[in-house]
Amino acid sequence: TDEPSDTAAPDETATEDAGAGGEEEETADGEFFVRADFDRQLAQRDIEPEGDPATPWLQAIEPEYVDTAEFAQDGNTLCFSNASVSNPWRVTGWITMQQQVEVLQQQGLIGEFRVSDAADDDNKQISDIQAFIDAGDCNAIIISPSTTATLTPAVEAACASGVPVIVFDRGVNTDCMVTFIHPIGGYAYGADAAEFLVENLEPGSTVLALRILPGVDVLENRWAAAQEIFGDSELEVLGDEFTGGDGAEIKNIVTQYLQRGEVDGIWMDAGDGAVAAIEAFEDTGNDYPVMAGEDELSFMRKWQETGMTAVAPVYSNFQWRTPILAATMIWAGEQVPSEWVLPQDPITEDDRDDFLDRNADMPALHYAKFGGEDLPGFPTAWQDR
Amino acid sequence: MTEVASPATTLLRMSGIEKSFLGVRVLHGVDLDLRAGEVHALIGENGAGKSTLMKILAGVYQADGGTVQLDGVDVRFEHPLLAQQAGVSTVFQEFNLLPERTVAENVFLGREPRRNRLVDAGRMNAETATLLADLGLTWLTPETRVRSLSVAGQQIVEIVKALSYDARIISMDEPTAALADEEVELLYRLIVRLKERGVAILYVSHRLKEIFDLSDRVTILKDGALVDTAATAEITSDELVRKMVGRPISSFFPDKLPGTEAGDVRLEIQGGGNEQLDGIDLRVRGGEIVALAGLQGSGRTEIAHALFGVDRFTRGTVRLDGRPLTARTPRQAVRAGLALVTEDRKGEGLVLNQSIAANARLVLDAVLPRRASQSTRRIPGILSSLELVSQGSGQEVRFLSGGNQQKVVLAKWLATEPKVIVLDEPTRGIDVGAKERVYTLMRELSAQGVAILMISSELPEVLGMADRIVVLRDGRVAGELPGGPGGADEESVMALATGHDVEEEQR
Amino acid sequence: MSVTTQQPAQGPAPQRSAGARAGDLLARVFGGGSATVFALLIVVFVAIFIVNPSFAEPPSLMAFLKQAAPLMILAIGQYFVIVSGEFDLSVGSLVGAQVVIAAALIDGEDGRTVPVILLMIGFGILVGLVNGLITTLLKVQSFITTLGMMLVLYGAIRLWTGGAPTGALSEAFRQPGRGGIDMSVVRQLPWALMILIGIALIAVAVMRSSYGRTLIATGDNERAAGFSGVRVWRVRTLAFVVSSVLATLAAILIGGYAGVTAQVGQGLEFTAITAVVLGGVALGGGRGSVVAAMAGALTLEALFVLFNQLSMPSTIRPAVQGAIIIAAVAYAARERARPRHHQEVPTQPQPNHV
Amino acid sequence: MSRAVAVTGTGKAARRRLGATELVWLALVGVTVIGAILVALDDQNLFSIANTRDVLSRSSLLGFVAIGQTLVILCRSLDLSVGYVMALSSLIAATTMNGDPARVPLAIVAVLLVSGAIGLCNGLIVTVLKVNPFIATLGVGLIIKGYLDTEYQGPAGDVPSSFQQFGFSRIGPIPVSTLVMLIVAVAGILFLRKTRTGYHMFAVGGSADVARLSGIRTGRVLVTAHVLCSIAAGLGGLLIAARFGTGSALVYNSGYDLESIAAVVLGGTLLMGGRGGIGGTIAGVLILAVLDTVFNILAVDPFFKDVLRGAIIVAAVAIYARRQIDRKASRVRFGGDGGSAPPDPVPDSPVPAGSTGGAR
Ligand SMILES: Nc1ncnc2c1ncn2[C@@H]1O[C@H](COP(=O)(O)OP(=O)(O)OP(=O)(O)O)[C@@H](O)[C@H]1O
Ligand SMILES: Nc1ncnc2c1ncn2[C@@H]1O[C@H](COP(=O)(O)OP(=O)(O)OP(=O)(O)O)[C@@H](O)[C@H]1O
Ligand SMILES: [Mg+2]
Ligand SMILES: [Mg+2]
Repeated sequence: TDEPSDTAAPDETATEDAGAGGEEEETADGEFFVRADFDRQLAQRDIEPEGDPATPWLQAIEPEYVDTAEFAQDGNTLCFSNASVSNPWRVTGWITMQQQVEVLQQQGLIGEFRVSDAADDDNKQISDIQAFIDAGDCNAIIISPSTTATLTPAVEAACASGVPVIVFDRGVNTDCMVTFIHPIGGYAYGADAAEFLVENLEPGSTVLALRILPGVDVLENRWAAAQEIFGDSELEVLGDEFTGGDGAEIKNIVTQYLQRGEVDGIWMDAGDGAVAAIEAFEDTGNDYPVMAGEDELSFMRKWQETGMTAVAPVYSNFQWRTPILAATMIWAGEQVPSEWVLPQDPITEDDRDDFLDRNADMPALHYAKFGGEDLPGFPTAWQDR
Repeated sequence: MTEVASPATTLLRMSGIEKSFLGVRVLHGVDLDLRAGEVHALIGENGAGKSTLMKILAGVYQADGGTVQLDGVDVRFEHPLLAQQAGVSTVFQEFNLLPERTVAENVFLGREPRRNRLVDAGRMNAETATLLADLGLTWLTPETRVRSLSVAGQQIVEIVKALSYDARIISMDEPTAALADEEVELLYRLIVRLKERGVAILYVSHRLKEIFDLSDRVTILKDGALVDTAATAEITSDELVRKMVGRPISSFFPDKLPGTEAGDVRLEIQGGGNEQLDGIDLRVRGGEIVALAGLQGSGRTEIAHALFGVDRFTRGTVRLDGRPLTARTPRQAVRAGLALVTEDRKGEGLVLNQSIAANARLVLDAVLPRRASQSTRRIPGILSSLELVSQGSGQEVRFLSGGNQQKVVLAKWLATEPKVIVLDEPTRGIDVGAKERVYTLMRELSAQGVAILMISSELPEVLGMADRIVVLRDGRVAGELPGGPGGADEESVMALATGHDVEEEQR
Repeated sequence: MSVTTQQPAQGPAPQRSAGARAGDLLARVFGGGSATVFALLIVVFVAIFIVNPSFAEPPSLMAFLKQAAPLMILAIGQYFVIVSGEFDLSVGSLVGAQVVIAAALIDGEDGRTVPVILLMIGFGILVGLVNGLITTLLKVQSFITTLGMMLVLYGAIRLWTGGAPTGALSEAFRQPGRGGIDMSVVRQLPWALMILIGIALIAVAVMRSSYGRTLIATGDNERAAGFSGVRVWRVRTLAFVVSSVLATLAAILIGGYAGVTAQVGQGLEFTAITAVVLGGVALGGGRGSVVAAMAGALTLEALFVLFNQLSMPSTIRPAVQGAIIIAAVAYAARERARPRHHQEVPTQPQPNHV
Repeated sequence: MSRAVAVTGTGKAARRRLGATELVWLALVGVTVIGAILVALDDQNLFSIANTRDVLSRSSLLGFVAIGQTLVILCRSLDLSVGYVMALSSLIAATTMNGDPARVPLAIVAVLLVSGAIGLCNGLIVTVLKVNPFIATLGVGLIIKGYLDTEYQGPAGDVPSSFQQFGFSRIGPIPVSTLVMLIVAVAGILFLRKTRTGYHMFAVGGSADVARLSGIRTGRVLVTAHVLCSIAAGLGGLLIAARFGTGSALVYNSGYDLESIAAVVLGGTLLMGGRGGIGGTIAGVLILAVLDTVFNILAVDPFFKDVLRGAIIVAAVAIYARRQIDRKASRVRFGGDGGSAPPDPVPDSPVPAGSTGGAR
């Protein structure tokens, strides 16, 4: 993967300057804007991660290693409580994870791989975790929490049972787990997108923000960061709309905004349905906007096809491999970072075509930085899922 | 509890009662008074306003004008509960029971006995049992689910429920409409007991015989206005009918039309049987009216249903115009030329929220859609020949009175030009005028060669209209009697129906 | 009054003037609780035009109708089921499933478009048949049948595609939902609109046919319908099939309009039912017109546009939507308490009896 | 066959068969046995302490909601706002407690009041404004959603660990939350069987007209049912707060509205009201929980779970319906069309076509 984009650097300083003043204004109740986290994440984008760039899922930014000797063991039953596989990003990651498990099972490093899926229901996930604890034969529990705050007590209970706990993707409000694996985070994602728009749009241009759902913390972070950055820019935010990630809804909303006036830029908190947004411009005969989508292939292909000005922020899908590898490392008593921050570099026009080539045979709702090219199941496992 | 009042005490006085529904005046200043210990009959044609008056008394509707006095004190019942608390209870024209609940739960609905604020089911059952025993209804148990009772059984529960209120006034809206003579007897006995207790009874019925058997005074309504209140003993049935209808009815059952003669056998059942029926042999010729008589639950309706494909004959054969007929659905029966006017008008006969026109053409639409458009042209003619009173063919059927609803049902079937028509209780709950219209229609159909099978619980009707009477008992043919003048009399029909000598049974 | 002077009120109907009949028709379409929706529709449109006069320009209106077409088609299908006394909660899932099926089977190849569309329609018919037969023959309340179908479709389709849609839609597939005939004034006359008009005309004709009448009769009183020779199971099953087939057509339009996304179709069943009820069609069956159901759908879509044009914060929109729907349905309920014939025909002389 | 039967009807009662509730519990036993066999084939034990606990703890949350839902469905209404009420309640609970154990009682009172008030709104909209409950509660749900989305951008509040015990601690194999749920269920059963209002709920659901003519204030009864239903959902919200340690708006996305209705119907309560009860509902909830646990143990694909659950719910209700037809009471003529359209559309009377003849 490439270096942290140089586009990020200049804006960052601008943000810091005006930050303190804009804070209250921009994020009304401030619940999802923690300046320290925002600043840290923006800074992390420029830090060279440790480890081999060829295996970004094993890289780590500013790792603080913890000793795991106490968890070293021969048992190799791995338990995974998944929030859900209800969107393409999670589906892609889940396939990658399974492929990774298969490799390690063949090497004898992992025995049984037990999974429960909570279908996005926090309460169900709490029960799922409880069931793993009660079963008593998990040698490690991986948790991908469906919501940060709500899963905290359950994760604490899992830690208390003495089993090594690995949390990835969304976090929890505790540090009892052995390692918490995640890409840089929502602020960085939202900022990558917002900074690109600020940079590529004339002052005074209009931006429409398309969001999936309210109340999902990772998504709220993305938007909070974007608000922070837009607030310091000369761009006019026309509105922020919830779309449920449904293409038809997105197209309706964008069309309606275009009926009211110009839309010069589109900021999205996730790339689902980005193509529908672009088509709204085509169908109403408007010029393409400057657009921030995601490394989802349908968007990237459309981007390439139309040659529009765009960026694909990335919420690194390859993170789904890391917890599996971390579990085997912990069983082996190897050190792991207590907070394992994975790199999260947006795809720009420069490396877009490269990623598209590498994923040429992949389906539309696949993620370019899924990081499974070296796994034996590649490419068929991701193609005919 | 109730103080035994002297017969002269006026318990209730309704005066100048006015009621309009959506701008249509249905009661014009009606006066009515009830004395303790009397049975006061309320009669009038369909739509005359009897039920409306009764519902005002029951607190279901509020009068637009006029006063109600109970014991000389003005009262106004804003809710049925208040009427009940004042000692006025009502058996409504429509069934008012919960099929999924037990007899006791239904009887005490709304005022379940409590102990320590909790419902005392034991006491409720015990009190119901006492009540039932008091009335000699020992075969009914309080814990029985109402759903499992026959129609008559349900009606009895209704009456028991009304009695259980310790009411001083009980109004009954056509309580016998669903009852056969035997059960009517039972009701008579109940009413006599109530009278003895000093209860005032307001009694609505279309059966003149009951009026004369039971009532002390009679109030006649016509088109929502009071015509007269008279002592029953001082009025003849002719007078009554004239006041009610506004004209004399010379002969209640019309004569056969000239040229009516029995033709070939159109409908024939041989050895028909199923779970409820056995060995049914029945023949109806074109131009003939055959009546099926019998007690409640003797299987009359079951025969109609089996013929019509609602249920089935599992044994025996059915022929229509000589061709075997095995209707597995009503649709097949209709196609073969059969029509069934069901006994339950609202539940089985009409789609109440639809217009008169939509109801009248429903069978055509459902079964003969290809013929529908041309056949529907006849419908206006049929409706007007039935003298339907309505506000236009677009009127929703639920706003019609019972008699007019029945006419719509008849029109629906006549539009299909049936070869055989089965009429199950065709005059149940309709007034004399409408009844006469139905009888005339039957004669007209006979004259056209239609075979008519009539099921009826009203013996005069059976005797007056039928050419032959087939009496059922326990799902079998108990015997056949000739109808018409000089034919069977009520006693002989009852004897066959019950399997007893009637005189013996009654006295 | 004697029999001879009796004027059966049936008489007037056939001789009524054309004007009276037109009034009758209007009353039938707009009356009976449906008037509310047309009034609301007008209010919402006027509000939109005031807020944003450019919305009244033909191209904008065409774009709006293109957006609204799928929901209106769904509402027509849902109307058939609701008026027969049932519910169809499976249409949202079915729309989602059909789009996913289309993408997976077409996989971007134009040549497969027609066969796949035929297959989808076949699948729609199958789903409708299963819904209908389980409801009518096995006597499972349709709320539960279609709730089960919703779960089954949701799960099965994701099981098949591994959780997220695969493949891609062809250009040809996308035409009906996205394209149209280019024209001067309106810029583009959308295919979707023409399809909608076609379906609406057919639906109105069907509701006036024998089938439509028996359908409403079944919804009103299935027992009486059965005694009148209506094959209740068949009539209802057909209604479910209509609903599923129209959901399939809506899926073709939605897929065409916006392409494949994982969330497509979600929650559409509730929107469609709301639309139908907003149109004054009674849940429970036997009442309401298909035109009013479509108007309900159009009103909902217009309401969404109005919210947007007013720049109402998007989080608060559900609240406003909920309040408006409750108010409209409550208002219509009051209207319905008045029987419509009293509005049609001025009070006649007191009904006479024989 | 005999006419004694026709008049008295007692014969029918004598050969009364298994009640609906017993049947549901039998179904639960059946599902459990089949589940246990499948689990045993996988070399595990469904009845192990861990798995039993799992079943029980999975049943508590849905249990609360379904108990309330039973009451409204018995009254021939339904409540699609329960998910939103739960979400709102969890937030009110967590933000009121705000980490302070002393504020727990206050929070509980606040939740009960607010959820009760929402139930009151639901009930009044249905009874006074005469809006079909489907639309009324969907609308109220949307209004709450609007409030939640605007007011909360994510989990909020902090539940003190003492109250979290409600969500996590156990007495023997029984989670406290399940125990509380069962206590509420028993209270509900007593309420239905022992109080007048409970009796009247059956009446209102069986026929609102009959109930009114019997002097029951039907509006009040229906409103009571809605209030109790929302309060039960509020209890569910409290449990959520205890389990999450915070309040969460997103609970409304978890589909508890439809799932609770499914559980109630699975529990043998007639969707059109008038018959059923909480006992059956609890069995319905347990069936769903057992399925969940079994699917989890067998690592069934989450999407296949949906397929199976959909199919099982429909199959179960088809079996109940089968019995309904057998018990066909052919010509009972209940109630006129009093003009008050039944809120729930599903007609009960058997179709007089085709199969009915053979069913006798
Ligand atoms: N709820 C109502 N809304 C509108 N009109 C009504 C209503 N109830 C009764 N009517 C009308 O009021 C008139 C009187 O009806 P009512 O039921 O009192 O007659 P009835 O004497 O009991 O007739 P029947 O012998 O058929 O039972 C009829 O014309 C009827 O159509
Ligand atoms: N409501 C009912 N529930 C169950 N069985 C019934 C019911 N009504 C009638 N039956 C049964 O059907 C059989 C035939 O009754 P059927 O109704 O055909 O007789 P009927 O003479 O027509 O009486 P009715 O006057 O009630 O119509 C009887 O044996 C009776 O047990
Ligand atoms: Mg009457
Ligand atoms: Mg009969």
